[in-house]
Amino acid sequence: MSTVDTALHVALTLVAPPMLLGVVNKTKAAFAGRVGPPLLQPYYDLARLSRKGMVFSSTTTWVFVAGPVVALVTTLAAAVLVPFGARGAALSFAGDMILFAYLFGLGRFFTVAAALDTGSAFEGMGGAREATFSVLAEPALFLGLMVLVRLSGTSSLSTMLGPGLAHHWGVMGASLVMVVASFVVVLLVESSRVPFDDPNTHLELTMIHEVMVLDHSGPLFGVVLYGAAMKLFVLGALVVRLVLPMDTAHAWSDWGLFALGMIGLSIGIGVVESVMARLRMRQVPNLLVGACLLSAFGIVLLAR
Amino acid sequence: MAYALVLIPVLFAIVAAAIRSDRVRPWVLTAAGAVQGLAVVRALTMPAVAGLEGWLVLDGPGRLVMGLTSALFFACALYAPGYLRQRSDRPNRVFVTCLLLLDAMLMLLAEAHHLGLMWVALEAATLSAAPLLTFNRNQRSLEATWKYLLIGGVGVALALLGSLFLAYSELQAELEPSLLFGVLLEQAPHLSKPWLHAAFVILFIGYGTKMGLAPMHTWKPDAYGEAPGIVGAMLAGGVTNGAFLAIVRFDRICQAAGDGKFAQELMLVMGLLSMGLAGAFMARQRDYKRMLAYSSVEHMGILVVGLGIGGAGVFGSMLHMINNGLTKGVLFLSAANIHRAFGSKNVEDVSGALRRVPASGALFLAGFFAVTGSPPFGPFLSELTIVRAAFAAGRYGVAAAFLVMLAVVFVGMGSAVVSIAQGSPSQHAQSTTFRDELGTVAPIALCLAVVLMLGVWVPPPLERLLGDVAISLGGAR
Amino acid sequence: MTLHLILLAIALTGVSGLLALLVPRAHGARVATATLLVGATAGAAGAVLALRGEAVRRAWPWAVPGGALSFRVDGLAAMFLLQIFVIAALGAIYGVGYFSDEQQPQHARKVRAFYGLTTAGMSLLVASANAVLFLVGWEVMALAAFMLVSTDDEDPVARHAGLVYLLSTRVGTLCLIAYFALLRSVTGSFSLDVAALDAARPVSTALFALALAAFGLKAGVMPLHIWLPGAHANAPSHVSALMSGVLIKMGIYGIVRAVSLFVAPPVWWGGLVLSLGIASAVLGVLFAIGQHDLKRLLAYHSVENIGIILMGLGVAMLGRAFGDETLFVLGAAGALLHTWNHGIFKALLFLSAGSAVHAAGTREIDRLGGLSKKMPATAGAFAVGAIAICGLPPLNGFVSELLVYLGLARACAATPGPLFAAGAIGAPALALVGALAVACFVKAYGAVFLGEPRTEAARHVHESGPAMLGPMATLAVLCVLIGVGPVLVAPALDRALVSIGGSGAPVRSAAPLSLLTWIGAPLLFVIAIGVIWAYRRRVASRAQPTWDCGYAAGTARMQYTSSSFAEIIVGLFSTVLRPERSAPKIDALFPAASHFHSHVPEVVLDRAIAPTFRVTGRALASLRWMQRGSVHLYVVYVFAALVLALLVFR
Amino acid sequence: MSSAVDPVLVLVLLLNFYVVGTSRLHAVINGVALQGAVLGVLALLVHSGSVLSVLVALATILLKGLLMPMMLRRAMREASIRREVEPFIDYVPSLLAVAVATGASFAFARRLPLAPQHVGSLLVPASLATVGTGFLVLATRRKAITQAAGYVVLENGVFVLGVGLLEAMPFLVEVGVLLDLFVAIFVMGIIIYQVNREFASLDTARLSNLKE
Repeated sequence: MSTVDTALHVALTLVAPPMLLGVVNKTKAAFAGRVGPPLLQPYYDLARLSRKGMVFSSTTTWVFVAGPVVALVTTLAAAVLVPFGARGAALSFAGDMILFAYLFGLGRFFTVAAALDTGSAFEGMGGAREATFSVLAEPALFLGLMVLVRLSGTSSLSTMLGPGLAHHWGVMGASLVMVVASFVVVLLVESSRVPFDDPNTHLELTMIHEVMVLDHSGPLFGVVLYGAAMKLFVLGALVVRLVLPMDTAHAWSDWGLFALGMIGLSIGIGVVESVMARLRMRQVPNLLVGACLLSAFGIVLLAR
Repeated sequence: MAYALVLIPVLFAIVAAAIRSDRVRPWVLTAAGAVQGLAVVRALTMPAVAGLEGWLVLDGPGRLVMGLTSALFFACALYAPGYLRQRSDRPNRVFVTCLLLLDAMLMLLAEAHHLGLMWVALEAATLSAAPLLTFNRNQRSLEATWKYLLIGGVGVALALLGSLFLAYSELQAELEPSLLFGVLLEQAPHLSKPWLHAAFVILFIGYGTKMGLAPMHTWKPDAYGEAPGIVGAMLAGGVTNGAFLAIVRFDRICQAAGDGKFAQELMLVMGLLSMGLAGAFMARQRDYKRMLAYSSVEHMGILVVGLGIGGAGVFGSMLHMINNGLTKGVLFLSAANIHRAFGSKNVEDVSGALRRVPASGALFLAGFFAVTGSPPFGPFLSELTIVRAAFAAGRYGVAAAFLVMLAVVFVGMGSAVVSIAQGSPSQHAQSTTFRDELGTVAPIALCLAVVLMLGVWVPPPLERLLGDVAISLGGAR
Repeated sequence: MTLHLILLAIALTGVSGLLALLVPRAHGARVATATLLVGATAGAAGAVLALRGEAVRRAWPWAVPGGALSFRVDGLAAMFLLQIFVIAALGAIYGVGYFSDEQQPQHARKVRAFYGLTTAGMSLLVASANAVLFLVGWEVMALAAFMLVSTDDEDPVARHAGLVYLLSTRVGTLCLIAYFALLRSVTGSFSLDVAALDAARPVSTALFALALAAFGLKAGVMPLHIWLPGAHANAPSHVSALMSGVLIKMGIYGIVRAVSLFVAPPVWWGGLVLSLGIASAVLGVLFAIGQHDLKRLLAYHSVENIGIILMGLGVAMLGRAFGDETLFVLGAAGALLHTWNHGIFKALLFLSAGSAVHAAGTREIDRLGGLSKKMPATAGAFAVGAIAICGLPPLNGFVSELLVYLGLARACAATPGPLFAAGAIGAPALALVGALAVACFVKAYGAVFLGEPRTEAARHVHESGPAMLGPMATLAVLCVLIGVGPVLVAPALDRALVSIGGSGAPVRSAAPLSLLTWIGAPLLFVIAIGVIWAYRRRVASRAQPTWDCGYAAGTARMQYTSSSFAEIIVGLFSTVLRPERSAPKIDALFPAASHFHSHVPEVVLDRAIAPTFRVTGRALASLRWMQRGSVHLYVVYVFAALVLALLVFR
Repeated sequence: MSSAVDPVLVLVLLLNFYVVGTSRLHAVINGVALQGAVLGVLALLVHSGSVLSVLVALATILLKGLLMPMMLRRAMREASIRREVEPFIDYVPSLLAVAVATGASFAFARRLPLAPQHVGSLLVPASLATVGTGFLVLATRRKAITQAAGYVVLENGVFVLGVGLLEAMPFLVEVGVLLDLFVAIFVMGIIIYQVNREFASLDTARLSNLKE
C-alpha cells in the first residue's frame, strides 16, 4: 500500500461520507417523483451547523459533549482498518477486525452515555434501543467475520477481503451470500436506516438514533451527523468489498470500482428506504436474530 | 505409677465428698486436674508403666487416651469453679465427687490391659456419669438419665457377652483361657474363627453403644442435651474414646488373627452409617446441644471409618481421636456459656452470641470450624489423612461417601452455628446475668489453642507415638 | 531474597489486623494499614523479582502428617502474587477512608483483622507447593472472607449471603480435599511440584473433574456461582474489590495449575472449559443486566469475566491438545492477562461504586443518579472501569480480550473440527458478551452518575476523600497503562507461560501488542483534544433545561431508569432470566397511586439449589421418627443392629 | 461337667417364659430372682466343687437371688404399682416371640463349635435365648420396674455363658461383674424412684419428651 493510497484512504474517509447521504436522498426523491435536495446538501447542512451557536442542557456534563466526539473519532479510526475496495486498508494487522468492531463499541458507549446524560426519558429510550439492537447485531457481525476468517485463514480485514476473496466466491459462494445479507442488515441497523430506523421522522417514540441526539445542537449536532455518515461509509465499504471482490491490478481503476460500489450501495439504500416501511420496534430483534442465523448458516456450510 | 494414676482422682473424690462448702469444693477439681496432669505427663514420659501382674499396662493407644482424657479433664477442672459459681443454686457434692470418679474410671480404662477389668472400668464410668446427668434435677434430665442407663446398660451387657465369646474362642481352640490382652494377642492366630467373629461383632455393638455409633447412639442427644457442658465434654471427649480404645484393641486382635478384613468391613459400614445418620439429624436441628451430640456421633463414625480403611487411616483415626476430643471440649464448654447467657438451648431463641458473649461466641464459632475439619485446626489434618488413606486404598466409594457426609454435616451444623453466632441478641438475652469471665473462657481458649497447635504442628513425640500405634494396628504413618 | 520477601509479606499481611487489636483503638487503623502496606510492598517487590528471575523453590520440614513448608514462586505464582499484593494494598488504603473506626466502631477492627488474614491466606496458597499448606492457605482465605462477607451480620440479607458463601466454599474445599487426596494416590506425595501426568488414565479425568468443581466454585463459574452475587453485594466495598478482584482468581489459579499437571489434556477437557466459559460469560452478563443493586450487578460481571478467562484457558487447552503452540500462547496469555485486568478494573469499579454508595447511602441504582456533578472523580473512575470491563479499546480489557479473540480466530481457521467449532461458536459468543457488557455498563454508569438525582439522598452527596480517591486513581491509571502499553506486561506473561509448560514462544510473536500502543495513544490523544475543544465550546454556550418534548412538568423520577433501560434485553432473554414482575392492573379512568415492581432473581440459587435443599431437608426430617423419644424403640435398634451384624459379618 | 447342667439350663429357659408370660410385677421379680439363684446353682454344677465355684455361687445367689429382687420390690412398693399394663407386645405373642428367640438361638449356636468339655450342652443356646428374652422385655414393657427386671434377665443370659467360662474369668472379675450389676440396678432403682416422684408414673412410654 503506497503513501498515495494511504493519503487517499484517509482523505476519502473524511470527505466522502456526506456524499453517500446525498445519493440516498436523491434516490428517494427520484422514487417519490421529486427533484430532491442537491447532491451536496449534506455538506451545506454541516457547514450551516458549524456556524451556529449551541444550547446545552444544564443537566449534562462533559460526557454529553464527549459522545459525538468519541463516536466520530472511533469511526475515523475504524475507517483506517477497512480496505476500500482492492486497495487494502491504511493499517492492517492480525486481529484488526476485532479492533474494528470494538471501536464502534467505544463510540456506542459514549453515544448512549451522552443520551443518558441529558436525563431525558426519550433519549434514555433511544439509548436503550441502540444498546439492545447492537447486542444482536454484534454476533451477526462476528459470525460473518468468522466465515471470512475460516475462508482466508486470517483475522485481518485487509487480508480476508484481499485478493483471495474472488476465489472464495467461486468455491464458497453460498456462505458468502449469507454473510453479505447478514452484513447488510448490520449495516442498516448500525447506521440507523430503514427498516430499523427512519432518519426522516421526528416522532420520538419510534426512533433509535435520532432520539438520542435530541439535545445536541449546533456544531456538536454537526459532528453527530458527520459521524453517522462516516459510519455508514465505513460499514458500507465492508459490504462493497464483499460484493465486488474484483482486483483490476490498476490503482485508479480499483479506486473507481470502489467508488462505483459505494454509489451503488447508496442507491440501494435509497431504494430500500423508498419501497419499505419502517419495521415495528418489536420486530427489529427478530430481523437481527435472522441475520445472526444467516451468518451461522454460512459457517455451518463451511463445516463440511 | 499405674496405681497412682487411678488413685489420685479417687483420693480427690474422697476429699471432695468430705468438704462441706459448695463454694470451696469445685477447687478440688482444679487441684485434681493439676496433680493428675503432672502424673500423666510423668507417666507418658516413662518407657513402661505396668501393674497388677500385667492387668495394668499403659500401651500406645492407652497413652493417647490417657493423655487426651487428662488434658480434657484439666480444662474442665479449670472451667468448673467458674461454672459452678454460676450454678450456686444447686448442691454440687455429688457432682464433683462423681466427676472425679468418672475421671478415675477413665484412667483405669486407659491402662486396663485385661478384658474384664476394662469392662468393669467402663461399667463403673457409665454408672458414675449417671448422677452427673441428673445435675439439673428436672424431668428432662431424669428422662435422659433413664435412657442413658438403659441403653448404656444394654451396651455394657453386650460388651460382657462379647468378652465371654472372645474367651470362649480360646477355650474352644483348647488354649489356656486368659483375658489379658497380651495373651490374647499372642494366641490370636489360633483362636476359633466363628467365636472370634461373633465376639468381635458383639463387642463392637456393645462398646459401640457406649461410643455412640448409630444406630446405638440414641441415648447421646438426650444425655448431652440435658447434662451440663462439663459432663458433655467429658462424655464426648472421654468416655466415648475409652470405648473406642476397647474397639481398637479388639481390632488389633482381629488383625493379629489374620481376620482384619472382616472387622474393617463392619467398621466401615457402621462408621458411614453413623456419619450419615448424624448428618441427617443435624439438618435443621433446633437444639444446639443435641446438635453437638450428633456431631459426636458423626466423629465416632469418622474414627471407626479411619480404622476400617486401614493404612494411614489408622494414623488419621488416632490423631482424630485427640483432635475431636479436645474440640468437643471447646464446643461443649462454650455452648454451656451460651446456654447460660441466653437461658435457652433452642437455636431459634439464640442469636448474636458474638455480641452477647463475644469470647464464648467466638470460641464456639471457632470450635465449629475446627470440628468440621477446617484448616488450620487439628481435625482437618486427621480427616485429610483418613481421606487420603481411603484414596490410597482404592476405596473411592468410601471416600466419596465420607466427603458427602462431611458436606451434609457442615450444612446442617453451619446453618445453626452461624445463626447462633451472628445477628443481634434478643431482649431476654440481654437481661440474663451471665458474663464472659476469665474462669469460664480461658480453659476453653486453652483447649482451642491446643487444637490449633495440633493443626500446624504435631509434636514429634506425639507423631512417633501415633505412628507406632498405627503400625501396631496394621496401619501406616 | 525473592522468597523471603514473599514470606515476610505473608506474615505481615496476616498479622496486620491482629496486631492492631493490641494497640489502642485510636491507632489501630494506622498500625494495621501500615503493617499491611509494608507487607504488601515487600510481597509485590518479591513478585516482581520473581517475574524477572528464575522460579524459586524452597522447602523446610513441617511436623504435620503429609505436610511440608515447601514453596514455589514461578512465573504463574508471581503473577497472581503481584495482583494480590497490589489490590490488597490499594483496598486497605481505601478502607482507611471508607471503613474507619469513626464510621464503623463495631466492625472496623474485625474487618481489618480478617482483611489481612484473607490476603495472607491467598498469598500463602499461591506460593505453596504442598497440598496441606495449600489447603491451609485456602481455608484461611475462605473463612476469613466469610467473616468479611457477613460483616454486617445484623442485616438478615447479609447474614444469609454469608451463610450461602460459607456452605458453598466448604463444598468446594471438600472437593479440593478429594482432589489432593486422589492426586496423592497417583503421585505418592502431597507435593504439588510434580512431574507431568498422563491425561489418558481414567483417574486423570476424575482429577480434572474434581479440580474443576473445587476451583470452579471459588471462581464462580456458572452454575457454581450461586454464592457470588450475594457475597460481593453485601461485603464492604473494599472487601468486594478484594474478593472479586483477586479472591475468585484463586479458583483460576487452581484450575490453571491443575490443568498444567497434564502434558496433553484431551480435546474434550478444553471443550468443556471453553463451554463453561461461554456459559458463564453470557449468562453472567445477562443476569447482570437485570440487577437493580449496583454491587450485585458488578458481582455478576465477575461471573462474566471469569467466563472470559475460562474461554481463554479453554483455547489454550485445545491448543495443547492439538499441539498448536501459538494457540496455547494466545489462549493462556489472554486468560492470564484478563485475570490481571479483571482484578484491576473490577477493583476499580467496586471501589468507585463503594464511593458512590457510601455517599448516597443506597445500592439501589434506581435511587441514585446525577452523582457525577458532585463526585466527578468517582464518576470518572467508574467510567474508566466501565470502559475497561467492556473490553473497549484503548483500555486494558481490550488487550486480553483481543488475545482470546485471536486464539478463537486461529482456532476457527484451523483444520480439526473441534477447533473450528470452538472458534465459530466462541468468537460470536464473546462478541455477544461484549455488546451486552456495553449495554449493561452504559446503563449502570448512566443511571448512577448521569442525569438528575432521583432522590434527595443522591442530591446531597459529596466527593470522597483522598484515601479513597487515591487507590481509585491508581487503578484507573493501570487500566490505561496496560491498555495503551501492553508490551509492558508481555515479559510477565511470557514468564508465566513458561511455568505452565509453554515452550517459551513470546506473546509478542503471537499478537500485535506493540501496534496497540501506536493505535491507542493517538486515539486517546485525538479524543482528548476533541472533547476539550467541545467542552470549551460548551462553556461558552447557553444552558437550559433538557428538552422535554413540550411536557412542562417533568420530574427527576421520569428519567429512564436502569430497569427501563434493561427492559427490552431482559424481555428478549426472559427464558433464562425468569424476571418477576408485579404490575398493577389499571382499569379505571383515574387510577389511584400504585406500584410496579420487577426483579431478576438468582435463578440457579432460587430455582434449583434452594428447592433441592428444601426437599432434602424434608426428606431428612422424615427420618426424625427414628428418634421419637421411645426408649423401647431404641432397645430394638440395638438388638436389630446386633442381629443384622451377626448375620452379615460372620 | 455334671449331667445335671442341662436340666438346670432348661429351668432357666422356662423361667424366661414365666417372666414374659405374666403381668404381675411380683411374679416377674420372683421369676428373675429364681433365675438368679438357679445360676448360682449352675456355677456349682459346672465346676463341681472348686472353692472358686462355691464362692461365685454364693455371691450369685446373694446378689441376684436376694438383693436385686429386694431393690426391685422396694421400688415397686414406693411406686405402689402391681401390674404391667398394655405392653407393646401382648403376653401370648410375647411367649411366641420367646419361643422363636429360643429356636433361633439353637440355630445360631449350631454355627459355633463348642469346647470339648461342653459338647452337647445347652450352655450357648440357653445363654443367647435368655439374652433375647431380656431384649424382648426391655423393648416391650412399659413399666420401669419391668424394664429393670428385663435388664437383669439380659444379664442373666450373659452370666450363663460366664458360668461356663469360670476359669477364663477369674474370681475377682466375676465378683466385680456381679457387683457392677448390683450397682447398676441400684442406680436404676434410684432413678426409678425419682422418675416416679417427678412424673407421678413409672410408665416409661411417657418418658418421651426428649425427641427430634
